[in-house]
Amino acid sequence: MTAASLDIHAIREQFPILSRTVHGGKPLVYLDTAATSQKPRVVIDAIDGYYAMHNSNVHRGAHTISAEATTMWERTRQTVQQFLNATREDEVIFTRGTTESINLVASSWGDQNVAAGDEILITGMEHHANIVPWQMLCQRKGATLKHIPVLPDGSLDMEAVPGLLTDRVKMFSMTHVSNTLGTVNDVHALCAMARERGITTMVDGAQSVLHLKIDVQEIGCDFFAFSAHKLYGPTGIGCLWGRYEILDAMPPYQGGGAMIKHVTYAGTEYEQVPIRFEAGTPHIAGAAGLEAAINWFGLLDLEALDEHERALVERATAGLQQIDGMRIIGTTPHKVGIVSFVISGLHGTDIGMLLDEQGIAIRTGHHCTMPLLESFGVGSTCRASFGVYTTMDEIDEFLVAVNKAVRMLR
Amino acid sequence: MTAASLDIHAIREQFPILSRTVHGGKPLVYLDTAATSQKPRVVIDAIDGYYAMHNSNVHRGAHTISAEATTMWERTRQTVQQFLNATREDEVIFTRGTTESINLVASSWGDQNVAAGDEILITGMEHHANIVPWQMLCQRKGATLKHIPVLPDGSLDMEAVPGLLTDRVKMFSMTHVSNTLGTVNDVHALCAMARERGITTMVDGAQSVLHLKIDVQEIGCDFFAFSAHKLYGPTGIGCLWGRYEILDAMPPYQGGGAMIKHVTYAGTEYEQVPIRFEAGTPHIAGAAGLEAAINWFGLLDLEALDEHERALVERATAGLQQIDGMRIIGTTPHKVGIVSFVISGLHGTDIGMLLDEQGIAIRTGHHCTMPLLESFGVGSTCRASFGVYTTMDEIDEFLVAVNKAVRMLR
Amino acid sequence: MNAQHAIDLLASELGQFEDWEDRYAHIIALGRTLPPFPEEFRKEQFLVSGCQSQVWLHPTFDGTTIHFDADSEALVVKGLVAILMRIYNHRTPQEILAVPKDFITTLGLDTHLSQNRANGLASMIKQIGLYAIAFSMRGAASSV
Amino acid sequence: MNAQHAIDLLASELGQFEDWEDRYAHIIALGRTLPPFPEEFRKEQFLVSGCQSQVWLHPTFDGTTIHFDADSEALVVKGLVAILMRIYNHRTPQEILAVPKDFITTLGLDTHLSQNRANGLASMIKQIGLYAIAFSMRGAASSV
Ligand SMILES: Cc1ncc(COP(=O)(O)O)c(C=O)c1O
Ligand SMILES: Cc1ncc(COP(=O)(O)O)c(C=O)c1O
Repeated sequence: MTAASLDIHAIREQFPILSRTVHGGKPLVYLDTAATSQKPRVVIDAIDGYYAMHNSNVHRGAHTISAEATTMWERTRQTVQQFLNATREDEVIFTRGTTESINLVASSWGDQNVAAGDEILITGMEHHANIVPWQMLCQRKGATLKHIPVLPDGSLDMEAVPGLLTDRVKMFSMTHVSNTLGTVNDVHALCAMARERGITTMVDGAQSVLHLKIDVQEIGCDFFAFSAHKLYGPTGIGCLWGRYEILDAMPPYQGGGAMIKHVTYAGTEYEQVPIRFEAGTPHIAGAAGLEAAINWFGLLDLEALDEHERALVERATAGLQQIDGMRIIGTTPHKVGIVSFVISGLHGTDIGMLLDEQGIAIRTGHHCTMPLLESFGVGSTCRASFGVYTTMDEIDEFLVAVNKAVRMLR
Repeated sequence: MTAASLDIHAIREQFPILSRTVHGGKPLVYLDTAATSQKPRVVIDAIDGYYAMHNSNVHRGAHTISAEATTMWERTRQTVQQFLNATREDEVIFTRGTTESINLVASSWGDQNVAAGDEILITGMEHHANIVPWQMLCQRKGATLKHIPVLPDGSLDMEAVPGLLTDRVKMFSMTHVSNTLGTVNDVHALCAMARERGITTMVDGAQSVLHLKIDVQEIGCDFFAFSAHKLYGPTGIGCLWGRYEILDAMPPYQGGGAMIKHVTYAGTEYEQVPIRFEAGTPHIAGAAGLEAAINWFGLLDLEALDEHERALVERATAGLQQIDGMRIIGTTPHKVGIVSFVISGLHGTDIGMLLDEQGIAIRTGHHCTMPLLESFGVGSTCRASFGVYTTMDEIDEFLVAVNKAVRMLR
Repeated sequence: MNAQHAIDLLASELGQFEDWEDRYAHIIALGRTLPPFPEEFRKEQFLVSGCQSQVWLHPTFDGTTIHFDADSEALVVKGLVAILMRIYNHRTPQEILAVPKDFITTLGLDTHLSQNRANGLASMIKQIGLYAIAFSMRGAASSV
Repeated sequence: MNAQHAIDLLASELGQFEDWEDRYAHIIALGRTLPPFPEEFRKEQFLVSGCQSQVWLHPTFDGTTIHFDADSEALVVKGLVAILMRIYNHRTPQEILAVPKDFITTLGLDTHLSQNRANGLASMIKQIGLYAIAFSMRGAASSV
């Protein structure tokens, strides 16, 4: 029973924002966790505590608070290593988030390893963050971007994969979970197919880290990216994990302080991995918050959470389907707490605005997945997405609100 | 009189970290502001308040808290615009900090505008952040990096400038204030010389924003970069300002969400400036902190601060010069609150450790300016750097502590 | 009726509703009063940029006042467009540029008119202003 | 004397000082007891990487124990190097790898031995461990 192992009421109390109201007293029902998750007190306090008591630049100083900040920074690296079950802590690189992690690989690894005539493979359900950097790489190099088609239920066309994994494919980059559909991809199987053919793989974990247990060794990928802000952590920090040998062979991405061993006007010798990829003063307070977020998240019973999310999705889906002209986009059973829908004849913006007026925050639009939506023949969807704090009651309120909006618009 | 217009005691009370102690009860004397400044309560609270009450992703949602976050984000852009006295708010791009701002220009502008045989000019007192990105660009393009020599007093050899501003120079990037010497460069005059010759200019403002009134129109540069964390603001956020026409002609830097107008597999249409350069979820909480920092800093009397800093530098310099074998690196009168020194026969690391033991945090090392230090024939210096919270008493404690360290080491 | 008068009228019109449903029903109804958008203007260049829901805006200048045609596919947005039209349509460029922006708060439209690209009404107001500047410089009657 | 015994001795030695000055004077004095570093080893490859103050470390393996030569130009760092030598020098690779890291706290050296590239003692401990692993795999007497 989820109620026993996941005390949602107690969890909610840890999130200050969940007690606020909007539009003159309507309690906030936050169903936009896929865009960014809310933050528990312990994460906010970790950031506050860092600034109030330990703030200092890292790596560069011998004084006490600099040593404290550096210790925290490197301890967070270990925390991430354990969170991803990576073998080495120096395989963890701090970035601004998933987007920067993918750009780093597309630029640093891509410029070195991709040439004219090569192919990059992605899936048909990628976020723009996992499309545009590869497109930019392909343009620079004269390479081609291909994608695995998506089936009508929102799952990948697995039968098309072997044919697409040609000799020319140098990189196969795939989302773990679709931010629009909620679909969970079998990244283990996909990476295995690529590995057999000697193809480098990257997994976009932006939407999976907050729902699934992550194990990069088990997945068998070469790169894995995520953002702290989707994992109940702070904005402005995320991670790139990569296999040591691959990272070690990569040239730096940005140049500046910390990432160098020795600088002369004649030339520069770069630092080892991961410092080589962390130019400049990093988001130190972000690491304090990320550490707190991972530790906090680690206390949750992920199985109970999964069960709870499934129940939320089922209830929401069943309720929505009562509405005339309702179309759920993404109906594969293997999905996380995300429900996308369109209602024929009605515009998503209208629904979003009328829900907001009732205190309910959902997202409407293309969710940075234009090509995916095009394959479903729609330009936008309404998306309700759930987190550890989402309750059954909120789903019911959401359904009442959608029905009211539909009545007003028809 | 500084005491009247700058109540340092009242200012100090706003900085929680200044009440802490190190090494068993020794009050922290923080003389490492050039590495990163401490944060006033109002900045910490702005970040806390954002996460606790308004956290949401920006730009993408129609719901209330998303609108609140977006409004704050764009309001911070206006705040930065006013802070820099820029003419347009869309000339302000949010980055991770100075390092990323310079990398963005070196990559996006540089790849487009620099070709084999061209030259990039910098000064001989640059931070690695303003050397390495240009070096990487020169390597990609077959261009050459040149620099203006530094005179023995730590000022630029202005007479060498005209000869170095050849027809081949495409970009002249200069630090406003040296982080190692404290020297303030006449960026207005330098930019004017470059502009006459049609050369694009960039000013690294990392060390100037916390000491001088900034006016990019008056300076006459084309790009200006700074980091929030040196301006009493949060880590992980900074800005690039650029002239609209120049930014408008630049290709994107990173690819991903937000920076696109339309994405298809065939190709992508990019957004206008500045969104084009802000791919992915940005450091939203950082903007809340930066806004608070600029507003807080704006209340200070900069003239009184300048006077106070001069007095601190004078006292520190005079006191240090009493020590046998003392050499101050950077002795031009036109400098901010930074004092670098070496003591003959003694190693900086030893001095740093013995000062730390006495509660005094200075920085020892190359300060990410290896080529500059080489021109002074040293590998590292001890650097004491001051902020709005630094008191005369702290300077005296610092001097006592240096003397004690020297006695112990000789 | 000048712009301020139009705003005052809108304020009392929208202020009469006790609950949000009636208010929105009225906004949606206002959208239905918008004259049909001429199909020949439904071109890429008249799409207000930066809106998630498509908003169309076409200006015609008779040498004195600007006439706008405007439309949106979303009903609430269309109602908000109608509100903007009551404030800005058929006015001289000078009148348009003189409209104080605090009507957004007066009418309780902050959420919708914030710096938010989702419904893009802020972009629409900006675009109206840009047209006003352009026409005030050209002077003579023209369209685009 | 095994490593633990060396640590215990160091703990009481360093623990006897009431104030930090005497403690540091003692650490500096310990540095002066380090045997001179053979100049032929003062090569780039024996510089411990990631230290701001230069720290030199050269190992020689006699088939049973590792003999280290070590040095630093900074006096306090040299004293800390001397402390590490008392713990790690002339031991078998197995003994070296078995030294519990909590001696750092026991000896009150946290600030200096944190993950901090400024004085690089953490890097030195890491490098000592890497040599121990390398020699334990090779077995026979060797140097590098
Ligand atoms: C002059 C100068 N430029 C650039 C930088 C780099 O700034 P950041 O590390 O915040 O990117 C610094 C600070 O370290 C600096 O002092
Ligand atoms: C699947 C997926 N990939 C990538 C991203 C980009 O993450 P971020 O914006 O944090 O860089 C997101 C989130 O927007 C996402 O959902």
